[in-house]
Amino acid sequence: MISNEKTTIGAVLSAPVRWLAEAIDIPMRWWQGIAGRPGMISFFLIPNLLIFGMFVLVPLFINIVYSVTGGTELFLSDRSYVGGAHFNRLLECENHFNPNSCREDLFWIALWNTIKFVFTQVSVMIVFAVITALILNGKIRARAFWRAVFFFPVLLSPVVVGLIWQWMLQRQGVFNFILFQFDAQAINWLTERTWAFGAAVGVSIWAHVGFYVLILLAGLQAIPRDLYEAAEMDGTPPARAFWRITLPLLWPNLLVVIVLALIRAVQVFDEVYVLTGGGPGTSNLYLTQYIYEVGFASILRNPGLASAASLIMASILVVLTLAQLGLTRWKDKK
Amino acid sequence: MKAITFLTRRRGGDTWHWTDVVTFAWLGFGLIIMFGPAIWLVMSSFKSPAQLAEFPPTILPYVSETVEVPVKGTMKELPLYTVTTEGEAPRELAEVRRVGIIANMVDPADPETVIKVNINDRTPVRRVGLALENYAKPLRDFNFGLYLWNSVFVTGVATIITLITNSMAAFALSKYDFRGRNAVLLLIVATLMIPISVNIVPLYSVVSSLGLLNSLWGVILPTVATPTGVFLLRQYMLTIPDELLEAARMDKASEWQIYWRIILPLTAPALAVLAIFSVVWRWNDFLWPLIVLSRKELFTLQVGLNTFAGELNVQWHFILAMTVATMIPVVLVFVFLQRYITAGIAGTGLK
Amino acid sequence: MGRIRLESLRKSYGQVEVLKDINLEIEEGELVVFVGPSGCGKSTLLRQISGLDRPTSGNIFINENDATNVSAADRGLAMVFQSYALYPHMTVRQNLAFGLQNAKMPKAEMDERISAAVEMLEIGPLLKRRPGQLSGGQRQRVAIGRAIVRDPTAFLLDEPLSNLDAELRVSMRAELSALHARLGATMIYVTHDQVEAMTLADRIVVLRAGKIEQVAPPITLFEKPVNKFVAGFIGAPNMNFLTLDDVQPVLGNVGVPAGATMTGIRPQHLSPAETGLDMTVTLVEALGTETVIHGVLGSGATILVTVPGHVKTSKGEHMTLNVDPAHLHFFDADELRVEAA
Amino acid sequence: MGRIRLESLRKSYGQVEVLKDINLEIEEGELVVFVGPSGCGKSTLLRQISGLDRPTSGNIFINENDATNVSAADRGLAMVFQSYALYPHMTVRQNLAFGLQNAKMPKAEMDERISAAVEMLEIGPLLKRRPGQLSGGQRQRVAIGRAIVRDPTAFLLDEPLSNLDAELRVSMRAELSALHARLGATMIYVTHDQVEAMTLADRIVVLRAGKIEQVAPPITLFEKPVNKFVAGFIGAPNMNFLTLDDVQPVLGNVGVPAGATMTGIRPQHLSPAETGLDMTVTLVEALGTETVIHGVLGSGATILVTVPGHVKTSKGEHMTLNVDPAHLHFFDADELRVEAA
Amino acid sequence: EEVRVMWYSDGVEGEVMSDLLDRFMEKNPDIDVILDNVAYQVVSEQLPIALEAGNGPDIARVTNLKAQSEHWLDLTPYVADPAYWQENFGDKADWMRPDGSDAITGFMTQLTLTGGFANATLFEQAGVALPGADASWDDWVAASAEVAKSQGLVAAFALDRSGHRLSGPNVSFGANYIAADGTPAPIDDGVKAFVTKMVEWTNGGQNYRDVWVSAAGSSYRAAAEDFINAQIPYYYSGSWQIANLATKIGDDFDWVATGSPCGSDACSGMAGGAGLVAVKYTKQPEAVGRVMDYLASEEVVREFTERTLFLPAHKNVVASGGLNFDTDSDQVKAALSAFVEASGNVAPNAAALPAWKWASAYYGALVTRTGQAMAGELSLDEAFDRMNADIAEQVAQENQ
Ligand SMILES: Nc1ncnc2c1ncn2[C@@H]1O[C@H](COP(=O)(O)OP(=O)(O)OP(=O)(O)O)[C@@H](O)[C@H]1O
Ligand SMILES: Nc1ncnc2c1ncn2[C@@H]1O[C@H](COP(=O)(O)OP(=O)(O)OP(=O)(O)O)[C@@H](O)[C@H]1O
Ligand SMILES: [Mg+2]
Ligand SMILES: [Mg+2]
Repeated sequence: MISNEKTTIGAVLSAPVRWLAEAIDIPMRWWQGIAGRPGMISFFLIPNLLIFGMFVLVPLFINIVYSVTGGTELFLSDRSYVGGAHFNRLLECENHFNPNSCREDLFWIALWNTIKFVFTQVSVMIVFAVITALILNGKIRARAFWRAVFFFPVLLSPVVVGLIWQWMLQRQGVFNFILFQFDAQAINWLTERTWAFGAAVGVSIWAHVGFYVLILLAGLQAIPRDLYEAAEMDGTPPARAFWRITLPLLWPNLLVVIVLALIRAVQVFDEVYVLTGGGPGTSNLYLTQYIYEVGFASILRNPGLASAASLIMASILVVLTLAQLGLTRWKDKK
Repeated sequence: MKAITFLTRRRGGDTWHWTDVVTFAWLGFGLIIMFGPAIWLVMSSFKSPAQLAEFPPTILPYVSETVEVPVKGTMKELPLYTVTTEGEAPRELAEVRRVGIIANMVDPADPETVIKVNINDRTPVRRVGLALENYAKPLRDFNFGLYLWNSVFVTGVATIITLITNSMAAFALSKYDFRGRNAVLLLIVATLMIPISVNIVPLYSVVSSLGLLNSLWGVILPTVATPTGVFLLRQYMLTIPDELLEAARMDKASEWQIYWRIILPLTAPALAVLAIFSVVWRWNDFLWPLIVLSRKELFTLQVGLNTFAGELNVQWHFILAMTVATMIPVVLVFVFLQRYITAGIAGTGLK
Repeated sequence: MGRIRLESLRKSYGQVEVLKDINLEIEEGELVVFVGPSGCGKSTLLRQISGLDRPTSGNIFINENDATNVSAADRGLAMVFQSYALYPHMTVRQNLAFGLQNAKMPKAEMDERISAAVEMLEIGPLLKRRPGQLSGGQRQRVAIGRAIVRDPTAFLLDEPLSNLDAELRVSMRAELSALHARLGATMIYVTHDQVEAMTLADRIVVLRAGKIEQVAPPITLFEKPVNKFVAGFIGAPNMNFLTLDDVQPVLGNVGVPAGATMTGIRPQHLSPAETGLDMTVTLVEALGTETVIHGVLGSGATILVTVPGHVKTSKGEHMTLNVDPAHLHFFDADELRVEAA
Repeated sequence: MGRIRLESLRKSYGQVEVLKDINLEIEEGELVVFVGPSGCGKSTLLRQISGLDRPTSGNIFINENDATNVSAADRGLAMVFQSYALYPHMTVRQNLAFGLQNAKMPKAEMDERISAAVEMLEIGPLLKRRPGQLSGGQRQRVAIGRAIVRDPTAFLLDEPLSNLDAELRVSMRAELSALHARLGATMIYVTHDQVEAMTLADRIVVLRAGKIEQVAPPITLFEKPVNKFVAGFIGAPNMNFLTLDDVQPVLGNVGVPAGATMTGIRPQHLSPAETGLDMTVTLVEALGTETVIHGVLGSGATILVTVPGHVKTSKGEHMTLNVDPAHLHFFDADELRVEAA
Repeated sequence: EEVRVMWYSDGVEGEVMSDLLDRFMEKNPDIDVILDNVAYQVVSEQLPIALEAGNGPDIARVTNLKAQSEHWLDLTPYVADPAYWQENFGDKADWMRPDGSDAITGFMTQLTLTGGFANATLFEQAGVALPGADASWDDWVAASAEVAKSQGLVAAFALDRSGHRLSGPNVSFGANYIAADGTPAPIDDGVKAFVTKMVEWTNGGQNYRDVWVSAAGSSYRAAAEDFINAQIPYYYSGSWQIANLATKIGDDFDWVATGSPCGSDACSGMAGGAGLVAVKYTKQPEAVGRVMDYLASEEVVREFTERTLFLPAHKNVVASGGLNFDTDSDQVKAALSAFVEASGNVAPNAAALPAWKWASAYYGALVTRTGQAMAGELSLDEAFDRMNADIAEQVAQENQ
């Protein structure tokens, strides 16, 4: 429960804000009187949608235009129409399951790598995040400290994350040092395919899980306590209380976590790039790196191709998310 | 030990419930894996460039011990080494110079006699010490105050706008039924999918045509409409009982007041989460400000910090030090805001 | 505001038709009590009137203006929710003040109103607490307080006293009654408590399964229930329903009206006597001031008798009961009331 | 399980001391009712017994074992929450089944238990609904159902019938009573309803402000309340408290015990008579079977009278009341009972 | 007037530059030169976008000079003495202007040359003699392998993961990237020879796997840290590492710059460097001209070179010699002169590359595919095919 002391500090700090909000209420009431509730709906939506439209939708639209035009020019008018050429180039394959048979072999390698990465990373991370959130939500002392512990990596920039873990995983890093203490064979974490993939998954979980833990923590707080009390009276073992009470009631927030985790996993890039550079070989080459290299890093940029690739990637995501949301709706209906 | 008893408390009173074991194991694991690197980071930020490059790395920062020894009449600072040659007790000698694999060393007590030592027989004498220069130099040369202000401005304004616009939109999308609601929602979620890096070029042209290049607003505005925030808040608001809104309507509250007096306070945990995220994101934002801001008086800390990354060389010692320094404000913000992620209360007003 | 008229109001939740063709007129300043079995639609009806829900069909007139589509806030009613719906993040004081602040009431008047309500509800020491820190009854009182501070022209009260102890309930009832008298506000009151219904109501509306069974002043309802349902529902313990055969011994000189197939006798109207119905006692409940005796007649029909004071009898004993024929109710095959000839 | 013993139990929420030194022993199979004013600590006491809360000090023994630190799940009790605490995401059926599934009960037995409970609670048509789609009373019935399907050895019921209509309440009360008899389970029952308390309880515990005032069987409580508070709290309407002077006219041949400063007379024990107290009627409440008459004595003291049936009197009329001296209660200056000589 | 200079730093050159500009502003109070220190990433990734949009600073320090040459300003009308520029910077002017133009767009702030470094102490400890001046790649790898073996090191040598680094040796083995018409030539035997060797060395454990194998695409990876830690006895990188090695190695071991080992045809390294160019979109070209004149003046170039330990690109500064590098380390001085000397060995095919528009495309393909071949994902033949295909796609795209 929020303590009184904090309320007073908050009250002092928020006094001007409150005054402002009260002042806003006067025109708002007037507006509500004229426009009714539908008018208020648009009022609440418009600021966000304006900014959103300007800085998300318009660029998205430009992006679509990019994907069907060629050249390195920035202005749409300078770009020549190439139709589906970029898409053809990306999709041209003898066998879509064998990247080597594709014209853009790297795109397909990246695509399959991404799919593999997403499934591994998202599933492991969500389990990890849920467990951590449950534990942090439990009766533990120094809760703020523990939250900070798990949230800390989120504060780091991807470059630093990559750097730290490179240090730990490199040939003579801490991990091998520990293995050495146990007389075990050193492992080339970053130069052997399986290990490097595991490392990439692990590091990206490390870097992001705090983010999801926090969302889940907030979600857990929204579950009325008395339900747990009822469950306890019903003799519910903790595990079952989790499956039958916590999970269903956490669902709206868990959905946020799943969708965001999915999206971010598909967009995996920075820290893995710093950590492994996409290697060994191409085993950690993911779509965003591919797009980044095509669109930016290579000196002869090809924004059109990058846009086409990103649109393909986005459509995969949209399908995945729609499936997710469909699932929820079905659940809601039930 | 005190700290341990403080940090530990068990579920079943004096007995160990299995959940206690899991909890402790998990927290311990978290402490090492999640937090261990933080310690390394802080320690490393105090290491000299040479020590940073060193294999195998040490946890603590060290500096080499030196002594003042008269060499050919003048006093010189010489590095100290521990020398262990076979059959002799280890001794501390100062190295005058090294030629190939042989080092010419002297006993500081007897600087006249030169002793030749194989370099494999000596190890430097080091003590824990901080390379404060890593911090001092950038803070001195680098317009830290200005960058800090720019960062604070960008972060603060962007966070406030994000919280307000996103919560308003989330309110509309969660508590009203209207036609097109699902379409808007879908659009928002769908646009989450486009990777930022791809949208950057088009976004650049939009911002450029709005004349927002080299303006902090050009950094702020494109980031505040995050679909993430809307989605996060909306899902959280779904868990607030509608009956409270109804009560407020009976109390003659306007829709704005329902938003402001009922929804916002009850969404506090999610708002706190979003505020933390927004602060962390905006504070650490790098790619986008880098593009919009090319004038140093507008640089944010992250952009400024990045100037230590050259083409061929990255000056990690400065980057690490400045990473630690720039992290402090966000850590404080986190510590301040995380307390709002407590005790959800929405349900307790109902029978 | 004041006059409320409901015209063929219907409300369905999906397949479930909860309100079926409700027609009702409530006069300005009247105190109407809704009673009916659990789940019969009382709260739903209240929600339609309040404007929180829109009826599936039918109209609501307030002061002869069609208010069917007017929003809740604009109808200017105050409501006590069955589930309280207190603002969990506000203190008790803030909960009470919220509605007044919305009306931009001057601080002084606000304070005055709040302290009046607080005194009436005996929640003075709780003002700084939040709902989560209150007991059930305290929450309910805050919910009432939130409605009354606003001095609205009409109140909608959904079982406002259900979680209060008898003593408090009596005093609250009196306070509400006084409030009603003072403000002249229309009040619609849902309760399960017979005493509340009988003492407070100008008229009682008896609902069953989404339909109105009878609307009448309390005593009329008690003395002339239009059908077996209302007869059974009003009065505690329930009326005894017996076949004409069962009551033959006491019918003696009463003319059974034509069409009557069943009689109803309230437990309080039966009293031990020399002659009458012969009952075997099955259970004795001593309530202090009165005793409820459960028994069976020879025919196997169960019967309840309430006698004042503490009666010394016990299971298995026999009692002979008589009834004043004036207190006999008759019902026909359709369970409708038939007036005694 | 069965025997429950509370030893100097205390509970504070921060500064607020809610329970103060509670000592109580409950026998196996006993049905104990907790009554007391709103906010006196009934629910809190129940929570301590259930194990959902830990007392600030003191011990709880269950079957002579110290259970103070045993978790709620391990105490094996069933509870009906005042706030219901139904699982909002489960259907009614799932709500009922949840506890049984926890116990890994075979499906057949589970179905059987659920249908028994469903029948008793009359919630058959609601099984597929979620709590959000139920009326207040229906929710409460589901909450009861959730407790009873489990056949626990002890029940904790926090105002389980408060939102039910009179008819249902009577039948539910009978069902609970039957259940108690059948299972022999200990029951702790919180209620505000006098009738419930009187009819159900083996013993009633009267709480005031976190302290136990009296523990006694209902009739004892009614007839020999240990102090003015208990006397006033038990019985509806409240007992009339009058000074000795006020009741002088009816004291006639009764010896006033030494130390007594005040008498108490229940409204039901006053009856119109030729001689006695002279009262001016201020309000008449007709409840159908009985009439409550409010009045003032010459001294200005207010007084309540309950008379059976429908009495024709009205405001301003005078009545003369008498009382059987056996029904007079005496209290001393400390408000403690003084036995009539 | 305000002149904006976008500048990135690998070491101390930002500070030196800032000093020099301060002096300029003292003398020219009417011009306010602002040095915007940025990350290299800004120059490599963000600047191109800005340039495409017609934005940008007035002056920028850039490495990708040729491909973006259409955006550079022709300074000829704005500099005091175009002849001075032609004279001293003329030989590199083609690196930063469109083919066939004779514009003055800027000058090289520094020259770099790829080349090797050997850990002399390790060699000494292993009792292996340092290969001589015209030792071949095979000699160096063999000698280093011996050292590595005797000292228990992880690998014999490392070569930065970069197409630019790979190209010197390629040319040494006879590679020619440029077809007669100036478009990219197909991968030839010279490239194949050295790439094949590299792949073999990688599989054989001589080449340090972690650099090439543990990255994908055209990512850049350097092995300097491993060399600094005496993990590899031989390291092929470039002149820009000198200052870095000097500070980080300190007194831990002796190291020498070796120039480039020889292939079948030559012993060539690759030249390169960063240029300071004026941007066409500036609003005050006169002021820009004055700033550029100042920075390109002989004494400024000399001071800059001495203080940054860079190789100078100013003809007269090179010719007159006598550079007094700002270091007291003999190793550094020796290394610097080794590179100056090696610059004479740059083969013509290598020398042509910095001024060749398609060089980057070629480098990218080389790195990506060689990396894959080393990781065993592609056979050598497949890798060469893919290189050709990649380059062809780039050319096709450009012609769209
Ligand atoms: N979390 C809390 N913090 C502070 N005081 C509390 C808290 N919970 C309950 N109380 C107080 O403790 C007292 C006892 O509460 P409890 O719920 O036991 O009352 P109760 O007897 O059940 O009343 P009711 O009949 O109204 O339900 C009340 O005065 C209440 O305000
Ligand atoms: N959202 C809903 N969906 C389906 N049925 C509903 C919904 N809400 C209420 N009902 C049903 O409508 C009927 C009337 O409910 P209402 O709450 O009006 O009853 P009530 O008369 O207030 O009962 P109580 O005295 O128990 O509070 C009930 O049978 C209930 O189950
Ligand atoms: Mg209801
Ligand atoms: Mg309670």
